[in-house]
Amino acid sequence: QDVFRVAAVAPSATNDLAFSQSMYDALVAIQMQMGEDNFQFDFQDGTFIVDDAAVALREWAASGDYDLVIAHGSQFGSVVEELAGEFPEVSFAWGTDFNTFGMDNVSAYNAAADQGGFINGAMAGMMTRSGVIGVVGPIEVGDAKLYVDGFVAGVGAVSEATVNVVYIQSFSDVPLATEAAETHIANGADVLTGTAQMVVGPIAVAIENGARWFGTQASQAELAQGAGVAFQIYKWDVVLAEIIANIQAGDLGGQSYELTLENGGLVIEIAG
Amino acid sequence: MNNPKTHLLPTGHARIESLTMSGIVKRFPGVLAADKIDFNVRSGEIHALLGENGAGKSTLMKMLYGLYHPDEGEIRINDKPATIKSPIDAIQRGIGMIHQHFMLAPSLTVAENIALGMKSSRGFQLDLDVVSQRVIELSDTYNLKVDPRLPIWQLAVGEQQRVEILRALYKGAALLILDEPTAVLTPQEVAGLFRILKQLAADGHGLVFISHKLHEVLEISHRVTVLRDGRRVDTIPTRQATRPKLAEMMVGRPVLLEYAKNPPDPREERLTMRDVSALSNRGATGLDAVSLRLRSGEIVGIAGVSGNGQQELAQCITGLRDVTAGSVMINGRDVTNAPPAALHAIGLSYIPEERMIDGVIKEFSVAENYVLQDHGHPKYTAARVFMLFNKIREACRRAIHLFEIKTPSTETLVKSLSGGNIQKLVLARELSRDPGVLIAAQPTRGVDIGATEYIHKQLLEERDKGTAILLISEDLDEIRALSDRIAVMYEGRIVGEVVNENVDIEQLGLLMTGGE
Amino acid sequence: MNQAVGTSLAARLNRLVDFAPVLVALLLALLVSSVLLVALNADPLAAFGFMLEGAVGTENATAETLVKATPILFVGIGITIAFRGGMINIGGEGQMIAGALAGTTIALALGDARVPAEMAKAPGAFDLVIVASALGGGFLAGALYGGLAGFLKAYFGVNEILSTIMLNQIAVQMMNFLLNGLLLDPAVAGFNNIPKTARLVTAAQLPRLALPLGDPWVFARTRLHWGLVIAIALAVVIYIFLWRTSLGYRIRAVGENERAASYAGIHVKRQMMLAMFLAGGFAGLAGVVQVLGLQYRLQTDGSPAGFTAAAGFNGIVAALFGGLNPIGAIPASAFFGGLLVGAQKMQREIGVPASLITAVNGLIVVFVVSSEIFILQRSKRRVSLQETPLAPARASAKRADSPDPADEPTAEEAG
Amino acid sequence: MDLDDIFTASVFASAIRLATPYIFAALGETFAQRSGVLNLGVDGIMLMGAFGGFYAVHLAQTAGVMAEPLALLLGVLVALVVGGLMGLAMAFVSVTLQAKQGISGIGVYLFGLGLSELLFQQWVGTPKSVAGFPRISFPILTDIPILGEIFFHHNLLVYVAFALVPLSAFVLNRTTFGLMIRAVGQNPEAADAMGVSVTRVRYATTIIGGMLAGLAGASLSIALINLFQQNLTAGQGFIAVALVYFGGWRPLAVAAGAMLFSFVNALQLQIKVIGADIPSEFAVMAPYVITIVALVFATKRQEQPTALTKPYERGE
Ligand SMILES: Nc1ncnc2c1ncn2[C@@H]1O[C@H](COP(=O)(O)OP(=O)(O)OP(=O)(O)O)[C@@H](O)[C@H]1O
Ligand SMILES: Nc1ncnc2c1ncn2[C@@H]1O[C@H](COP(=O)(O)OP(=O)(O)OP(=O)(O)O)[C@@H](O)[C@H]1O
Ligand SMILES: [Mg+2]
Ligand SMILES: [Mg+2]
Repeated sequence: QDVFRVAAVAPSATNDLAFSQSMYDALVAIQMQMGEDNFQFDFQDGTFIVDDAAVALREWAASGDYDLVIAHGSQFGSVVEELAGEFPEVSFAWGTDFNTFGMDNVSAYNAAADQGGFINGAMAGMMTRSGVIGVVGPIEVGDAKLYVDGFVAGVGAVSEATVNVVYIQSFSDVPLATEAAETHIANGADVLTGTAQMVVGPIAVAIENGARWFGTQASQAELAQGAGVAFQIYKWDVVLAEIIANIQAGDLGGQSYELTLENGGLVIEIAG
Repeated sequence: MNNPKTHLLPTGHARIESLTMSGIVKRFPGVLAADKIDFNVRSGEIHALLGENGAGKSTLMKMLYGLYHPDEGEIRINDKPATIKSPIDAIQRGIGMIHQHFMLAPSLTVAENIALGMKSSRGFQLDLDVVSQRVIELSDTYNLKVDPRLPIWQLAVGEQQRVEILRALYKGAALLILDEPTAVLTPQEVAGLFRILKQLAADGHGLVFISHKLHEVLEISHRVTVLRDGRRVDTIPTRQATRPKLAEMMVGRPVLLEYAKNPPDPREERLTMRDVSALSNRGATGLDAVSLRLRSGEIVGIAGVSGNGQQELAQCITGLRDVTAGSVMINGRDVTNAPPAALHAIGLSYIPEERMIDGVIKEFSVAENYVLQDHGHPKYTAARVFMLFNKIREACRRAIHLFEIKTPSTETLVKSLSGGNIQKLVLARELSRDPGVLIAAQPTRGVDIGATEYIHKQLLEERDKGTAILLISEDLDEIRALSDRIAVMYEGRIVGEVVNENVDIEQLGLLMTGGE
Repeated sequence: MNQAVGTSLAARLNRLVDFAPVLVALLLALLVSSVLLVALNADPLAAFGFMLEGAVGTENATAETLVKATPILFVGIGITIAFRGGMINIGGEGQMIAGALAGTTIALALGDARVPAEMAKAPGAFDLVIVASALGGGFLAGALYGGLAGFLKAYFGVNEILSTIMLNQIAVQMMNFLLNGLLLDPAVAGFNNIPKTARLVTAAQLPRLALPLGDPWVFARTRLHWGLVIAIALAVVIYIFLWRTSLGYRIRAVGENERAASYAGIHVKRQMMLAMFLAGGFAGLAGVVQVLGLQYRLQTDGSPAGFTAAAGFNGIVAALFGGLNPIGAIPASAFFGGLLVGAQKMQREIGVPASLITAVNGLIVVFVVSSEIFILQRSKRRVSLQETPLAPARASAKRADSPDPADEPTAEEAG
Repeated sequence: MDLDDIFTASVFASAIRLATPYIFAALGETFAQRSGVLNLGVDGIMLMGAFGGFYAVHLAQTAGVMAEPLALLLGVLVALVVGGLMGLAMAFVSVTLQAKQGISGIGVYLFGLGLSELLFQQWVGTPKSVAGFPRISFPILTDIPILGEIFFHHNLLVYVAFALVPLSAFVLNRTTFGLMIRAVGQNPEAADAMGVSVTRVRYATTIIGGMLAGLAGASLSIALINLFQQNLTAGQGFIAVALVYFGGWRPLAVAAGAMLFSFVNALQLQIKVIGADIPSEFAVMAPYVITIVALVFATKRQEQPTALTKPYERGE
């Protein structure tokens, strides 16, 4: 009976090389650590529709089968707030956010994406020859904005290079992201970075034009062969381990957690 | 086959010595359109097919052309059983058809419509210049004038009919079916067409000729088959036929073929047009400074070849086309460019020429169409909002009885009525609105003699009640039978006006074709 | 008469059989989907069992199906009006967003104005003024947004398919802009949160819906809300509007035949705009009801579907499935809602990727819509066998010498 | 900010690239719609074509069994075949089974969206790039200042797309097949009565539409972006449908619409890159707004296929 059971929703696919994959990888990592006999998880991906996620979360919460229900995506906050009130005996975790709504059964988690962003930015600033760096972002919120802001600060700390930032207002529009990257290149950029699952396009552009690429959220080293320099990787397993330990100790939540370079939740992977 | 050459017609088609339909049955939802019909046509023969609206003439012929398939019965060509699955089969067997409801694509040009489905002399590439050239030759030969470069939507109905005929002639056929080809032609054009048909018959073609005009049938055909309510009444040689006899066979009772007309008693002026001009669909001058007066209790006939501004005239009066200069007055009020609704309100009724497009909504029921203008009228609505369908149906049912409209019910969709019955419905609706002024455009086009008689009587009655009626028609017989005064239109102008009593047909014909 | 009973029963059975093609189509779609499932090492039977269970298997499942169906129904009603008026409205998504933006703004503003702070979270503090104003505002905003497409079509000839597709994108960007600025929840401003408004006070929320059919009441512990009732009631209203009022008549007339409508004195442009106005209004209602009844705040992930759950598109499917009849749209949206919710359950239970679900849904839509022809053919055949031919009017017409009715062919003879 | 910084040669080049998939897909849709079939499933077909093309190239290149150009040709073929098959399915459903086109198209879209992603996940896994169609350098031409960058430094599929524009116009307006298409879309009864098989013509155009949509997808996955990801097209198929209306069903005008839309898009990216201080939301909105506004002021010559979305059945 001592199996720890987790259920999680995430907005995009488990292999998006970005946000959803980072959580999926973390759960797999925890399972490796704890063993399949002690840890099992259900994962519903592609729930970019908040109401679909709400149905799943409610069902899991109501079933009483799960020790922890994770809503991976800051759009799920309202749903978590409501369910946590309705099912006080179930433990919830959600992010990226700090808000636990003052409830004892909610954990919130966040990533200090600006930290890795700063480091990436500093490397980029030192690396650029043309003195122009391009950033392709989704919408100007959340860890995307944190990362970009950190990145810009990092560049500024080491160089006079210009950083051009474009938010394309979408997490998933690959063609537009691609063309945004092309536009950066046409305007002289020789280093690119970006965040969200549409960065696969900009990565391809970097490869094709011999530019360097900095990534975040998950490792894109394989895709960015040759162009990739460094990737900030989210290790949600660091905070998950903590949350799980607390739950096993009888503490259902009430805290917020943050991935940082310091606690090992953020890792900079340097491409080989 | 002994000598195939003797079987070839001048057009290159193999002769159809005989075509026989036997025991043909065709059902439509709620209608038995063909009930064990036997019919045959031979090479060299013009076989007329007569019957009231909805008798099943078009249906029978569409089965020959592969558009419909008989539920029962057999078709034999040259004594061999033939199944005709589609028009492609029909065309390959040398059967051609001029369709009652034109089979033309509006945005395509005349030449394109004619070239459609034919092999091009340039392979996959169109040879429209070649087609156009040939069309011009044909139209000169047969005196059927059309401009091959114009798109169909810019043509008047009469011109479209010419295109249909030209196309059939262009393609040629061993057996040619003509479904009401003369409904919108001028007398001159009819005469021209008849010359062609006689020539075709003499050459060994077989022809089926459908018309509601008995004198045409008597003039051109060799045999006549009369249908009534989906059954064949009889087939007789034309020389044994007379107009009253045919009429009686069709309708099942004697029909009045001449009307007694009361002397005119015109009263106050109801419609006044002063120098009205308007553009045509083509953007050219459609109406050119037309002036016209119409008084209560009289019928003024507008004669003219289709496409000379009649349609524009009607539309300018009824608010459906912008008047660019001049004024229109109804009952002394200036209604130039007034919206149709305002015109309805002061007692204008309109029987439009293109009834299937303008006059009815095919997907609506008979009852719904009956209140097309009056659907918001207090007598049919509660608080002007909720339509009282019981009242509407009741009124509609009365009209159906009064006007002898053939329809299974008030709820039947208008699209499944025959053309003549749709026209009766439009007439019933327009007259029910008790109009002070009635514009009747081609009110009996394509309508059978029984219904024509009925419509004519209604129009005369309406006139005697004091309605001012403007009758626009290309049928000179109709104009002559009903009008008190006749105005002739040519190229957007009224080129002459005569009082009906002392009219000279020759002179009218001359005016219509622009001669002085 | 005994026989009459027999025939009516037969007729009824016959009509039931009409739906057989739909079932066959469903089965075929599931069969094809099974191939995909088997390829993914999943047990198709179990999978579809879960699908059914997820749609209607439990009280909560049924409630979720209805919750899902609610915005689809609202949009579907609107699409029905638009289609009947001859307008193809692909703009449900954008109109939903417009409605939600306006409705949420009103609900928030009135919530602040009318509800004292200490009462804001009190349960049962339903305030009709707030809710009605928010719904009205949502309707109006959606209507104006839809009406814009109608206006562009009527007066500038801009095709409505083009304009509505474009307006969808514009609405999303508008939403992103407003939610990240003017409407941003003050409590999270500066925290880089997902763009969202503050949460509605309880008084501004649509109450949950439960049926007094047991203890506890049925649906008491589900997310079902009064939006469903409003939608169904409005479906009936719009049915009456379209087929029983003169205004509805005018809209339909323009939709079927513009030329005949203008001949009849109907102001064609005005009806076009009205049809789009109403269509947009209903989509707007769908949007605001999602906020007031379900999400209690408006938020965006940058894409339209994140908020609308694609109800703006699914409403088109529901409207067409419903035979462009608002009443028909009710079961159609329930079916579609069940399909979407059930598919999610299937994904959860057997752990197949979400993409499979999307593909299966597509298959079901295609198969079911393809089955209609078989229904149509059956009903045609029935009509041609049952009805008596030719006009009754003829026999009773006042012509003295009309043919003997017995002369007319009858169905018996014919068949 | 200087206008020279905004209207750079690269913006024009960028617009041409962006327009490429729209042109393919919208031309295909123009054929289908001209014959009376509204295919709302374009986006799904694009995705299937994108995946099919990508996967073929990916396999060929990882196995290394083929010369580079052959592998790319194979990718194009696969995209055409996959798109054609999806078009065939759409034709069967909407022509033979007479299903309502609005719904069946959405069904086809969902199917393509789901299946392309599913196959990608099962067969490929995470995004991988392929060596796609390279940019062509023409002797002399490419080196012409400005013009060279705008027109003579694109990959092959870009040129194919633009070449298809006049070709499509020619087929529609100057060939017997085109005449049949136009007639069938306007008045299927008439076409039928003239011995033109409405069914065959509609099948042909819907399949052509599918093939071009497949190619549109491939132009993304093996020429412009060179990888595949779930929902790669991000709704471009729907915009393509809208562009058909923009162009009033005339290939040249449809392509002009695609260019306008893409140009504004390229422009907004450039303006953001060089740091203009307008909210991103409004920048991203601009192409949509301007497309509508352009249509308001454009003179509209339309070739509306009146039988669009109406299944044809003889009036029996
Ligand atoms: N394809 C997608 N569709 C819908 N929502 C998405 C998609 N990708 C990411 N999101 C969600 O959008 C939200 C944006 O919020 P935010 O940027 O604060 O956090 P995030 O999720 O970490 O963002 P990111 O996806 O850039 O990492 C996220 O919660 C994320 O779940
Ligand atoms: N496609 C159809 N569907 C249903 N009913 C039809 C169809 N075509 C014809 N009918 C019906 O069959 C009957 C015969 O119609 P048909 O068109 O053959 O008459 P017609 O003799 O040509 O009349 P008209 O002189 O008006 O042209 C009519 O009652 C008509 O309503
Ligand atoms: Mg007829
Ligand atoms: Mg007739």
